[in-house]
Amino acid sequence: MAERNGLEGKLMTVEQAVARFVRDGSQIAVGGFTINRNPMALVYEIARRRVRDLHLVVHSNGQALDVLVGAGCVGRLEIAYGGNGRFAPTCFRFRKAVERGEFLVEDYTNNQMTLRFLAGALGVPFIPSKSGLGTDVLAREGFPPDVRGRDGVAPHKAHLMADPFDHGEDQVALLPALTPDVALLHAQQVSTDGTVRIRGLTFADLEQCKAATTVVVTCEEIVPASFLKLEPDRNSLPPFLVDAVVPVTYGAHPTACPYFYDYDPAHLNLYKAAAKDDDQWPVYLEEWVYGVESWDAYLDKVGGAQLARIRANTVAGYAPGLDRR
Amino acid sequence: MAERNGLEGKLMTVEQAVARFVRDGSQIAVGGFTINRNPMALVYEIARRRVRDLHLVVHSNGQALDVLVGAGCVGRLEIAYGGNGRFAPTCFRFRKAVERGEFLVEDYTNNQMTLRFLAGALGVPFIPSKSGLGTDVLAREGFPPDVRGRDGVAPHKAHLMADPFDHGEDQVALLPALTPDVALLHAQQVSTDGTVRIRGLTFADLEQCKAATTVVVTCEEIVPASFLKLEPDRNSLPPFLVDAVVPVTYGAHPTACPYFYDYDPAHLNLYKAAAKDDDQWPVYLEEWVYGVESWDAYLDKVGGAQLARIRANTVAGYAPGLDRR
Amino acid sequence: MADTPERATDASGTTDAAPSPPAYTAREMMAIAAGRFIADGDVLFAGTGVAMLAATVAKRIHAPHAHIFFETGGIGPQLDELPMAVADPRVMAYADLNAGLVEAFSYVANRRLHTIAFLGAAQIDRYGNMNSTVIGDYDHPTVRFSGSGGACDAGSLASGFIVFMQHGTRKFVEKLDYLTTPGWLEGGESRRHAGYRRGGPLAVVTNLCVLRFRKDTKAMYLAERFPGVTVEEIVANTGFVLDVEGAGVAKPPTAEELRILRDDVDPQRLILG
Amino acid sequence: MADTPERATDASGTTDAAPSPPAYTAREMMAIAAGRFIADGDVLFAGTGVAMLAATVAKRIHAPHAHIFFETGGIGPQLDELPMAVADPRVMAYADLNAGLVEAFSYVANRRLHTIAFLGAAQIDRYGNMNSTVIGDYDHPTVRFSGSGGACDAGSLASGFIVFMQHGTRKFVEKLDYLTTPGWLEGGESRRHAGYRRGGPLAVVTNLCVLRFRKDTKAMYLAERFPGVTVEEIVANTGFVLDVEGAGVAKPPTAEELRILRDDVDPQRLILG
Repeated sequence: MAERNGLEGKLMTVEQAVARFVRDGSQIAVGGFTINRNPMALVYEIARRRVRDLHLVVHSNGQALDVLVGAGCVGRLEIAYGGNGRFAPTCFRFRKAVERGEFLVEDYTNNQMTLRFLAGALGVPFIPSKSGLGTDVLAREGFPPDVRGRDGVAPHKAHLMADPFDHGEDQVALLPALTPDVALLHAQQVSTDGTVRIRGLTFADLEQCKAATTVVVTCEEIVPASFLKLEPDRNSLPPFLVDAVVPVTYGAHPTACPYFYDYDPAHLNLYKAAAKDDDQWPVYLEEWVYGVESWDAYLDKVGGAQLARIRANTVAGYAPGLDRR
Repeated sequence: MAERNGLEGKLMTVEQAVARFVRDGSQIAVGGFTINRNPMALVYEIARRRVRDLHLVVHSNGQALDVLVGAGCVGRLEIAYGGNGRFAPTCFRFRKAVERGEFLVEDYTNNQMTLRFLAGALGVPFIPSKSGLGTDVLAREGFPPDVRGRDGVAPHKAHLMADPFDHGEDQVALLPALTPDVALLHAQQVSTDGTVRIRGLTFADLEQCKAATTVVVTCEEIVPASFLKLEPDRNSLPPFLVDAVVPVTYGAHPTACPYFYDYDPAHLNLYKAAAKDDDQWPVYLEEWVYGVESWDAYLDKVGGAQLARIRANTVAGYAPGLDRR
Repeated sequence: MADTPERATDASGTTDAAPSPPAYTAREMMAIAAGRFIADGDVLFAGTGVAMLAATVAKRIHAPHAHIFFETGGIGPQLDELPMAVADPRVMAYADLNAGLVEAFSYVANRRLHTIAFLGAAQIDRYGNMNSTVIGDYDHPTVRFSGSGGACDAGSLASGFIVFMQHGTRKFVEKLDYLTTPGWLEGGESRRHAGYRRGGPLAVVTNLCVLRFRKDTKAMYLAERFPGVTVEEIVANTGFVLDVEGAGVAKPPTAEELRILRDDVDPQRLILG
Repeated sequence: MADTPERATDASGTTDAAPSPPAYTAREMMAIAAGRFIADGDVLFAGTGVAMLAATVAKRIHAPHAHIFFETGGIGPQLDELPMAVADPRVMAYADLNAGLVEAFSYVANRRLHTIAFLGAAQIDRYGNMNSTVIGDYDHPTVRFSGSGGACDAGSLASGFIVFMQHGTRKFVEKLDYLTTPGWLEGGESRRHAGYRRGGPLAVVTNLCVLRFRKDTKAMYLAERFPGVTVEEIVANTGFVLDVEGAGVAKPPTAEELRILRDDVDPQRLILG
């Protein structure tokens, strides 16, 4: 098992990855779910570069969504849920921006968004769903007609049809496939030949990466290919789907990266206080995003003791007894 | 982690499992793929019980299919591939039975059958596919009109439609979901609370089990629930999908069970010689199926030395250097 | 109301002559009342908050073979600590298996399983339809909420669902601002005609009472008020005319139910407050 | 013909003045000729048999970044030993990852990947459509084959495919008994009109020659005969009128190609015979 370096041309910094793959107007799928495995180091860099008019496609997203929205990077959003569980039943900057009409929003459900990514991954143009019949989720379009049918926006939100295999009695909604320009992912491990291993819940990350044109992965560590190849059942994505690999320790902070660290309740509460308040929000952005010189500086700001507190028990996957109030 | 015995009411013998769940006319999905992880102990018992008119739904099946066909158990078959790789480019009893018109056959492709199980697992009535447009696979129906639209047979083989999200330019085939009565599976491990762990390739086993009404699992070993719960990422099916658990060592023989044993080339060649020959076939059935008194007797017939030869290297998953000619 | 926990001052709605029942909060009563809808062997689609308490208490008391799972893919976790979100790593620890959303929703929809979901919302109407998307016009909302998440999916696909709500006229409304999660739609057979093969709301558990739905019309009615709560109070807090015919009084939590809830399930009082 | 390996008696079709080229069998020539169609970075959908030899040789010689995967879900295996079937446990050992069919076909269809499939069949027509289902009437076949397996899928979804066939008039036919795997259908633009967005046969490699398809009509033509094979022999073994205009002679295997094929890829001669 030669350790052929298959990362040649893929290994890069956060700055390089964002500069190369994320453009104004790109359609971006964001990995993770609310407070778990959000690709935050990439998100901060996107915000720092003042990328504009992103078209985000997400199921349930929390921290990544809220920072991107709050930094003014988002022009269109297809989404099922914008919240952070008990830290933010509705994401704060997301809520304000929608109420102020700052960008276009199209609502779907978690199952619908996941199936749409699955359709993209399978290479089919749509997929049927039994969710949302008779609800406003299917009846109300959030995107206006003038943006539809181009730039990666489906011409219709959904298409109702009778089941042709059931004498037309059963109703289903066809949902358009998603094929984002870029999928951003934070994973625990990438091997020296570019194989990705995600540990814990995978959410819709695999479908998103298979549906996307480009896949950018940040990871906690690079490990020998021979190590991941000993247990291929546990691996998540093959090298040929991965375009950029960026090692960033704590790259999902303040969200969790199971088996490495828990979410950071102190930071999420600090975030909450700032994001709720229009005056405090620019201060937070300056202090934690724009004004941060390097990832080392970011980790120093979080602090060694706090990183120690949130360190995951490597068997349980989270930090038992962590004060989460 | 209390080892609560969640197998109560589920743990049974092969005889009990088949008697309880497999009936004349049942629609059966068979786990594995050609020469890998076929649920052979269950197949032999189905043959011994002279179950008739089974409606088999399989993607690529080899050994299980051929024994069930050869024992006269099959009345209808939906299939993508009936072969055993280099041991049988076309399965022998399958080939003869089709040429003799002994049962009804409906041809699909591997991707189509897999997507049909996926649709059943997702709870949607059909799924789109881009495979087979303009081919006889979509144009020719194998099942006659009089069996269609009842007893778990779809009213049409497929339904062509224009993509409503693409101004009707793109064509897709809708394929009817499969929801078999029973999924038969051979897995490496089941825990004391009924969780299933499959190692190596999973084929369409997970989709088949999620789509089925009843799931019968044979396994190489029962392991403590606490063991499987230490690495839940590696587990395959939750306890609430499993109806019967039957520990049968070498339960997939002569097909492989990765990390436990390889396929048995000697038996597959012996099988080939018998299955090719109408006179020898009843002799094989009598010797290896009907006349075998117990699983112990079967393993004695295979022989200790041969079982030793095919034992898998527990890291590689197969038996390196095995004479496979 | 449950945010400023209310002590139940009178639990004598039952005629039980046993030692005087322990005091408890409305939130505790909610968790325990909802848990009583769970049957052994049910497969429970859990959210966080009170829903998780209900599921966990029920599993530890009368439904030991119930299975809890999360839409994020955490199937049958041990839940040594309460999750703060459905994506909390605590929903995966020592689980039966860890998967993703495709897998989780295939369990919600699985026709052979009796799946019960626990849901909440900003608004509910008399047919149990719910809104968790916006207040005001959808295109120009005055308040934006999180959106469906998996709520619409669970309402669409599960065998049934149970709703947790704080009782109030702005939450129990005549007309939703946006229909996120399908209940009985326009009542009667309308849910079936829309294309659903099963499911629908079974009960609404509030800080005041348990509401259910009439078999024929599918309209909401008061099934049980909690001890110490009057019918008038419930009616006054409901924004549509509520059918209260035949309403009873809920059995208060037992000492055992409370002990398990407080000591085993939420000792840090992350949700109980 | 490759079952009774034919020694190439004359490899002088090239004007290379290097030491006289080594002897080789038709099957070796097939594997190496097909391997030459593989570009570095291609993602290869492999079957067993000669196809796997072609993929493996190409990867070890001129396409080190090619990735091999199997429809069964074995992605990027090490292939220390040759598999006897696509479900052989050898297709999963020390792999990049092990998955299942849903995943494997999502790679075949993936629009960002250049996926090349290797296929075989019982019959092929002038447009590269193939039959691996029946000989005779579908409802009453005289010969039944295995069926599509993943062949129709790869023919439908991959960026392109390469066919291995033994040359003969019963295999290269005017009309297929059953169209299992779509080639260029009726030629011209018919494949695109049927709903395919990409793909189609790139080449057919036989024991005698390499055949390709005209850009406009999509009809098969003789691209290169193998050294020592005459055009007449090829025409006589083809059941339809074959376009032979401009046919060249294939470059014979190099000593290095043969060494890798024989010593590294199939030392047990499981497939080479």
